[in-house]
Amino acid sequence: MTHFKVYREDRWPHMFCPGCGIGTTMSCFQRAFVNQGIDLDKTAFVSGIGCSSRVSGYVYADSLHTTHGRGLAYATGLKLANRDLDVFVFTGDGDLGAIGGNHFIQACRRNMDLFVICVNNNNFGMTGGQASSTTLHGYNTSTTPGGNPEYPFDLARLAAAAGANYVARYTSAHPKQLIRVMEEGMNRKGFRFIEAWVACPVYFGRYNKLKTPVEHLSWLKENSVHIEQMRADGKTTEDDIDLHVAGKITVGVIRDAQRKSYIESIEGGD
Amino acid sequence: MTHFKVYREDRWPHMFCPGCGIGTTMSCFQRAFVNQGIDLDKTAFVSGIGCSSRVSGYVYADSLHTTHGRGLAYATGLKLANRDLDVFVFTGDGDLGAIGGNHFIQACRRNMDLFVICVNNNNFGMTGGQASSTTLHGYNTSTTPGGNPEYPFDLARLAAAAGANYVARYTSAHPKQLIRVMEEGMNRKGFRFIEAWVACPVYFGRYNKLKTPVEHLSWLKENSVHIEQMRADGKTTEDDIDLHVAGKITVGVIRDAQRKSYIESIEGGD
Amino acid sequence: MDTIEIRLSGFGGQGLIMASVVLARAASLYESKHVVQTDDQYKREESGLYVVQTQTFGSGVRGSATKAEVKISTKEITFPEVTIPDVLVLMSEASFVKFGENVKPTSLVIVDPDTVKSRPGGEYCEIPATVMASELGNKIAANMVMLGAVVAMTDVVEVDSLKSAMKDMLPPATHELNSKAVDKGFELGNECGGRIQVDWG
Amino acid sequence: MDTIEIRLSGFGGQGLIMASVVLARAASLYESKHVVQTDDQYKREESGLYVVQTQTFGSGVRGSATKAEVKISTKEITFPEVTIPDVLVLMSEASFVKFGENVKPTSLVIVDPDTVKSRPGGEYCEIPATVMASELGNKIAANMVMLGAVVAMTDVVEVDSLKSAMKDMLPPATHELNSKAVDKGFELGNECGGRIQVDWG
Amino acid sequence: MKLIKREYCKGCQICVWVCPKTVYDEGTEFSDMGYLVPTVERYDDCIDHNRIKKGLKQACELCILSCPDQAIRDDLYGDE
Amino acid sequence: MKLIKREYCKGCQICVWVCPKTVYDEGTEFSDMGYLVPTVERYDDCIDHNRIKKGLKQACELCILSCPDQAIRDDLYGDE
Amino acid sequence: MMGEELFLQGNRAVVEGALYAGCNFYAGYPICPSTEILEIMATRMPETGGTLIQMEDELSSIAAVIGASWGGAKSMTATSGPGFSLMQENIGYAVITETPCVIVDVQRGGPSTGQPTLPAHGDIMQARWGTHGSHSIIALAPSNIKECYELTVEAFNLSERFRTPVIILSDGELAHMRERIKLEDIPIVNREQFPEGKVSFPVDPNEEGVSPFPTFGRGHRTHVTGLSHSIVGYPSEDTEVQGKLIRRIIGKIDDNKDAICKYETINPDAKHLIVAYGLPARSAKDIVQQNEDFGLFRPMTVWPFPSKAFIRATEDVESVLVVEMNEGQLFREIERYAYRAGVENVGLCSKLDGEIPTPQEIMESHADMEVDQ
Amino acid sequence: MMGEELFLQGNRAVVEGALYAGCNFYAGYPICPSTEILEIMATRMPETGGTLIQMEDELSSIAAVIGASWGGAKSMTATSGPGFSLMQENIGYAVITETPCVIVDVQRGGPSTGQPTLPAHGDIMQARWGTHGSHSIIALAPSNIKECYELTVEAFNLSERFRTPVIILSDGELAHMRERIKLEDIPIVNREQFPEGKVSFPVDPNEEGVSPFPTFGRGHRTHVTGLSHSIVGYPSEDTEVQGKLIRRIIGKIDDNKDAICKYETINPDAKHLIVAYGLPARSAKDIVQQNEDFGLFRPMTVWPFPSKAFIRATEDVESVLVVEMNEGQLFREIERYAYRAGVENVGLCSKLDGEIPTPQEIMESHADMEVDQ
Ligand SMILES: Cc1ncc(C[n+]2csc(CCOP(=O)(O)OP(=O)(O)O)c2C)c(N)n1
Ligand SMILES: Cc1ncc(C[n+]2csc(CCOP(=O)(O)OP(=O)(O)O)c2C)c(N)n1
Ligand code: SF4
Ligand code: SF4
Ligand code: SF4
Ligand code: SF4
Ligand code: SF4
Ligand code: SF4
Ligand SMILES: [Mg+2]
Ligand SMILES: [Mg+2]
Repeated sequence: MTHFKVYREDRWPHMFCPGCGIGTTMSCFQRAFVNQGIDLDKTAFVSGIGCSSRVSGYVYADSLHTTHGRGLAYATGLKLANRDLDVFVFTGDGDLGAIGGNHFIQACRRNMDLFVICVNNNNFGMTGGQASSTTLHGYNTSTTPGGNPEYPFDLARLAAAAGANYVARYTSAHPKQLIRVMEEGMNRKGFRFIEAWVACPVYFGRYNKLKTPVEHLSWLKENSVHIEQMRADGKTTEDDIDLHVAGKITVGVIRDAQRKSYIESIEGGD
Repeated sequence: MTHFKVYREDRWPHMFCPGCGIGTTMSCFQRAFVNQGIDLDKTAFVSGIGCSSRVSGYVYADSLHTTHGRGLAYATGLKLANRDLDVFVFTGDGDLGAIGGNHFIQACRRNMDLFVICVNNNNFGMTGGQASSTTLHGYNTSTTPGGNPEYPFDLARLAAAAGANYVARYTSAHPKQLIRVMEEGMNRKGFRFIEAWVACPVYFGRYNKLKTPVEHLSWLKENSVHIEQMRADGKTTEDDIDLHVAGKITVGVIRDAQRKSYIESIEGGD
Repeated sequence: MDTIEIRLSGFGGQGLIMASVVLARAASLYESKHVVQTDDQYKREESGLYVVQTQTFGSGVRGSATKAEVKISTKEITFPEVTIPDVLVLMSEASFVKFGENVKPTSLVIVDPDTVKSRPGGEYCEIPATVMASELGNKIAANMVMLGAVVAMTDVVEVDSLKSAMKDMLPPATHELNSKAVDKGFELGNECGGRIQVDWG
Repeated sequence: MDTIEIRLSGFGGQGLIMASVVLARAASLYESKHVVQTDDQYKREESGLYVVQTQTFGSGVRGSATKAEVKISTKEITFPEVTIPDVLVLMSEASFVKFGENVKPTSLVIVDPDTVKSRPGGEYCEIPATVMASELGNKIAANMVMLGAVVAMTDVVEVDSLKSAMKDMLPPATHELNSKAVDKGFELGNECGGRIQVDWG
Repeated sequence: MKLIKREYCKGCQICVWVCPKTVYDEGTEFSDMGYLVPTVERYDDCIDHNRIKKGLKQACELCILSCPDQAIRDDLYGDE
Repeated sequence: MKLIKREYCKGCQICVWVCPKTVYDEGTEFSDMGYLVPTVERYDDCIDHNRIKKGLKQACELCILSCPDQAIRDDLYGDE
Repeated sequence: MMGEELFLQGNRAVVEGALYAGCNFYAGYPICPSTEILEIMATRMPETGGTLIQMEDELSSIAAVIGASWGGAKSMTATSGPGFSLMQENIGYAVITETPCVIVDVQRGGPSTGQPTLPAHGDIMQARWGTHGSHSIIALAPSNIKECYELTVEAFNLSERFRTPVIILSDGELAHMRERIKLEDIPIVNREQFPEGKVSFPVDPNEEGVSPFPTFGRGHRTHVTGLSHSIVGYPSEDTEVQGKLIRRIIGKIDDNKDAICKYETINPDAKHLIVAYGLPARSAKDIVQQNEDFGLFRPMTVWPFPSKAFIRATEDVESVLVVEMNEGQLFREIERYAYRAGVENVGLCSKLDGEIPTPQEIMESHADMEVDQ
Repeated sequence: MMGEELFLQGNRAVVEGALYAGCNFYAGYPICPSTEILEIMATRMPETGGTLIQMEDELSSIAAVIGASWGGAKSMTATSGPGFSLMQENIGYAVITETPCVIVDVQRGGPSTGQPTLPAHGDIMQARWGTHGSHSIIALAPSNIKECYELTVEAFNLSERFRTPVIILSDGELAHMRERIKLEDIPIVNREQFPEGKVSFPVDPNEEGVSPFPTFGRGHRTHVTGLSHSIVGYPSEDTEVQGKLIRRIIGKIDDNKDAICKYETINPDAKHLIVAYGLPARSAKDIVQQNEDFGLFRPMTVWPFPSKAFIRATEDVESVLVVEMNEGQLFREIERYAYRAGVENVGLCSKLDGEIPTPQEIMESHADMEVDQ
């Protein structure tokens, strides 16, 4: 198996809980990475804080595990200082979508040359299962005992509206599709955003009757709709937002554009 | 004239430069406000930091001039602590779209019960004309001497993608339309977002050959396209983003939805 | 002995922090028969034992070694942590590695034989809490078995106090199972040789 | 007099900060003929006058009163700000209100009669800089007219130094206008009675 | 009559530009703040003036709404 | 043969659930970490096993890709 | 509820203290080891008719708390080091706008992400100096669960009385530790309200330097700004205005130390004085209870530091030993008073590893000091 | 360019110093009175082959600066109070990850938005203590334009040598004031690089406590984290690891004061010692140049405070007067050393209004002190 070409086996077993979808995302990522034949010595991994952000510490490459929410800003500096590096960012829905929301939309807007994977488990895993900006309306968490009164972000949609070049979403119940969009993203320029919805059985699952990894995964699978399907059904963009509210997960490639990347812009290419 | 029913005449003339579009936005706002017959004693105004954020200090009502970028967060606390107050937020493209970007999208997502006017002069006026997150691609500012390498946000589009109920945009060359959407917004619930593009002849104008207020206003007028026109031309949402890049300003009502407001959600109404 | 220091250790998910709170709560709120303590600093404490419950917690993620401690005394408790415990409960191999050696000759060491591979050099008791709990219906109640055993071997609180505290803390649906677990542990503890004597006056 | 303190004041947009920098730069970089100063602290200063230029700026927005100051000396300048100026230039009514009274009997006060309504109690000169500049083609050059006048009335720097410094600072397209403005100011200044004497040794 | 309050006007000339009836002229006199204040020259052409004379509500107001300095009012409107 | 590395497996049972050929069983023995490790029971049914035997590239791999703990490998793939 | 005995965790005791004090608005963002405060509030706030909102970060949490205070609420947030750092800018806003609010910093090992699960007292100086600009602050440090409750009530009271943010300095150990407390009656202070009706400004500050609070929505039409402002509330660029404002907001705290400062002294006549706060003070107490040669000075108010009481406590002592779970932060403050008071032997027992100094370790530090002499 | 004479603004001199030191990455966000640094950099960076990015705020500016440093750049940002407050969390990250970088704080009146157009020295303590957790820091305070240039070079040098963020404490007056400077040759220090090739960790710290820097992209496969970490770089929850790490990062600064601290002394034998830094030191100089009874101790390095030199400077002095444009921040640090050194009369001349204390004002404060005795 190719896992430990990419990951630090001296740190195994990793810290993630049984059935945690971060681990599945890691399996998919290493496969995409290896398939694309990227040189680990020419990459750097950056992350914020959260369970999902711990991935950087397991990759056998230069890696910067930064502060909560700021991963993209660190990554921006790193990438610009050494443009030969392929910079990958691992982040979570809290890290990216709550505290880090501004850096997220700004990096999308700049079309910064980064490859970003957001592991979206619909809650803050690391701190024990509080609501995040992607916790679905009405769902339970340790801070929304009466059900979440807020509406979730559609992170992928937001990335697209902010200007990211490549945006795709799948779940950890779709490992092959995840690998496919990861690889596709690796072949694009500018800001590439992969949103992976995953199981956090220990917290999100526990509060929402999806206690076992398998229950959680099944829920993810059953609630996913492909974007082409949505389009075929005549749903418009604005409906998407509300579908999300209803608990549906639009999967697929949300945006695939050719806007100049930040580095292309500053290097004055055309 | 009704201006000084709403504004503090003891502070006139105000601090804004000759021809500054913030002043025009204020004229329009007072008109909408007076037309709607809102009681000043039942309102509060909140703002961040920037020229546009100084408006709060001119309104003859309780007003909180806070820190750069945080106006919406302060307003959230204020509104929740006294739900009888109509809370209005004046902000700028830098205050809301640069440093305050996260609070902006989160307040939209929550559909927080706030009425927000963003005076977008495409730069940081207060600090002397630096690029902001809405400075158009290729345009000049004091920090982009070679032309802005970044792409701008379409703030209204972003608000819509994040979940705001009511979103409209006009320019200070459209005073009547501005008044109309302000009044419409006052009759909606949840997060109401009015983006007003305005002249900052002293800085944005100076750097971009729009030195006089009139040149700047003409530019705004000429570059505006109504959203219905865009739709009639078969432009999709994703094209909008790129149109924006090309320097076109989509004006009109961008979103008018009926999602439950935050307070409706927590008060458990239906 | 006017103070007893108890350390429960194992891995996350075994409910040892919960167990320590139940025990501490029992001692703190349900043992009012004991001498009333007054002194200048704490003059508002009117009754009962002095109790401090503490814990270390690993990073938010499950699986890491946990430690939960209870100090019970007839005197004001100043330094709140347990340094060398009078009673040490070991419920995972990792906890053995970390805490197993940190005892004094008089310490009572209790091992769950099915979750701990190694064995202490000195004297110890085996309480098969996990297996017993499984037999009672759910291994999650192993913590209560252990508590029952600790109480049997120390008299630190009454079994009734323990149960009352348990009922305060856990959902009603689990009361029966946990009560049984406590009783079972009490029984096992009584069968065990090792004993430690507290003196609540 | 081995030190001269000059204050230019008016409203934003008149280019007074720019003018103060031009004057200061002229004194600092183009007046090398003067005594070389050395002392322990600044021993690396090899030539020229000591010059400090300072300013207050209002909030980013135009229209508020501005003040720009230059201190020129043959000795190291410690305290950098002007307290009571030797030369005070007033170019707006607001600046008059704010700074007009803060002078000493020996101070040279220069007023632009078209932009300042009030008049100082003591002696003063009128230099119609704004009107003169308009006549020369653009009232924006009023600041250079004023500088010319100041130089004429103080000998603080050579007119050539002033022009060199001006050319360093301003776009080439404006050099001719500004040169003329300096000359005009110099002429007007010379016509004026008030004079102050510096002694650069 | 349209009145421009000299103490508030900053001479931006927006009123001159925006008026569909060229009611305003650029002006020739500087205010105390140093701004060139426009003058009301062709008030008879003013749309609102004519409407009010006819008992109609004002409908144009472009100058009043566009003025960034709240410097223009019309004493005919009576809403002072 | 599909191998489950006991030291890495956390007994989440995803492999059991995800395999279209029910190759795995839930297991009966707890690992040292206290997890129930699944067992490979019907390896002959494994899609990839059969493909590799036929000289084809593996095509399913759902278990390997889904395992959150990088605990499964197949020694037949030879990419160890 | 009065008189009731509860067995509570430190974080829970803080919540109960806040609710007792009248806290009806909470905004926060989860962070270990403060998270339970948010989680418990999420249940308790709706129960008590207040409002809780989980914000997107700590910047917005403190902002919402301040906004709510202007809406008339008694408001609070809790966080730990990284979040406390993020709050600093807006804590300064609360200072200059004189907004009552309470901030709980449950300290953990730092700097940066550091040791989220270990206690530390590394934010003592940050509490005092973390925001930019000249200012003063009130910060309280509980040593036990009872004080987690009582000092939270006190924090609200001080905050209301002095119109200023008040900080509670807890830590990861105290936050999770449990003890019994008995809920006692504590008088509650509410901010003085601006006179009713539309009053024209200014209303003069009282003799403590505090002006009545013009709660929004009552027709006062107040303008509040973080810019320097005159007594009318309008921004001003005048240097005199700035000097006066800053002197007053510093003075209302530093000149009222007698009213603000709480501390405990044991064995006042002892030869050796130990200074400790928070949990280490319990280890120190262990020593002084057993050995009359040692006395304890325990500031519960760490900012402003109870200097007068401390100087009194140093009379005739031979040595002062400061015990801290940091590199010696309050030590620096204490040192200057101790030297000024003429004590020549001032030592430090510093623990930086996330453990509470034991009585033994304190005694060892003391021994080292005497050797040093 | 060496030997050239330029007439520069303080902010411009900082830029030129940075470029001379090799700065090739700048990230920032505009804020008065630091904005010119960003604006000038926007022109100068492309000219010199470096990269400039205007970030969305100060949180991301400092983050990008630290990220760039790991990419091998010499990186810098500049800000003022409100932005400096926002940077605090991530400055702590630079401290614990030992990342070289330079932060310029052009101080203005505070707290909060305060007086954006007036100078102040209200962030002196914040520079030292603004981030949470136990740590140490280096901060330099220039007094003139020449030092704006030279101390910026020095800041980069110290930052590279000690792998630590270094802060320059300028202010709104110094930032905009202009003086002539002559560009002198100053030796440049570059961080020691991690041995080439894939080296297995750990590489021991040198005698100053600093390890070589494993720049990203050179095959070292380093993991960098703001969590407590062992010498291998991996996160650790071990208390011993935490204690060791923190003692080392504090020690490498506090134990190397001799190598770090710069200061100036005038009239060492005077009876009265004035301590001042930044612009007020120029007023003090005015006094000491004219009156031999007065001496000056001027720390250019305010953190770590040059305590040894200061204590030497207090020998035989009758009084120490600290002059500050704040409420007496460095005063607190100085007081403890002064008292310890046996000086009994320690006074403060504090200006809080945005004006620079004049020589007259300093003399008045001195006179007040003597009355107080
Ligand atoms: C400034 C700051 N605030 C809060 C925290 C505490 N914290 C750590 S991780 C986390 C949430 C992480 O959520 P997410 O990014 O979704 O990661 P997950 O653990 O769910 O994978 C929080 C709030 C922190 N470390 N820093
Ligand atoms: C934390 C912080 N950073 C930076 C600033 C400086 N600052 C004040 S206003 C402003 C930009 C305002 O831009 P915008 O909101 O567009 O307002 P405008 O002046 O253009 O109306 C900035 C960067 C500040 N006050 N606080
Ligand atoms: S808490 Fe949730 S996200 Fe974190 S490791 Fe466990 S399952 Fe995964
Ligand atoms: S700087 Fe621009 S935005 Fe600010 S007042 Fe002047 S014109 Fe208006
Ligand atoms: S109301 Fe209309 S027509 Fe009349 S003056 Fe104003 S802009 Fe002109
Ligand atoms: S629009 Fe208003 S401010 Fe501008 S010139 Fe006309 S009256 Fe004056
Ligand atoms: S490869 Fe596919 S068929 Fe084979 S064991 Fe894995 S999941 Fe089952
Ligand atoms: S999926 Fe992996 S970790 Fe889960 S049970 Fe199977 S082998 Fe074990
Ligand atoms: Mg998450
Ligand atoms: Mg703007």
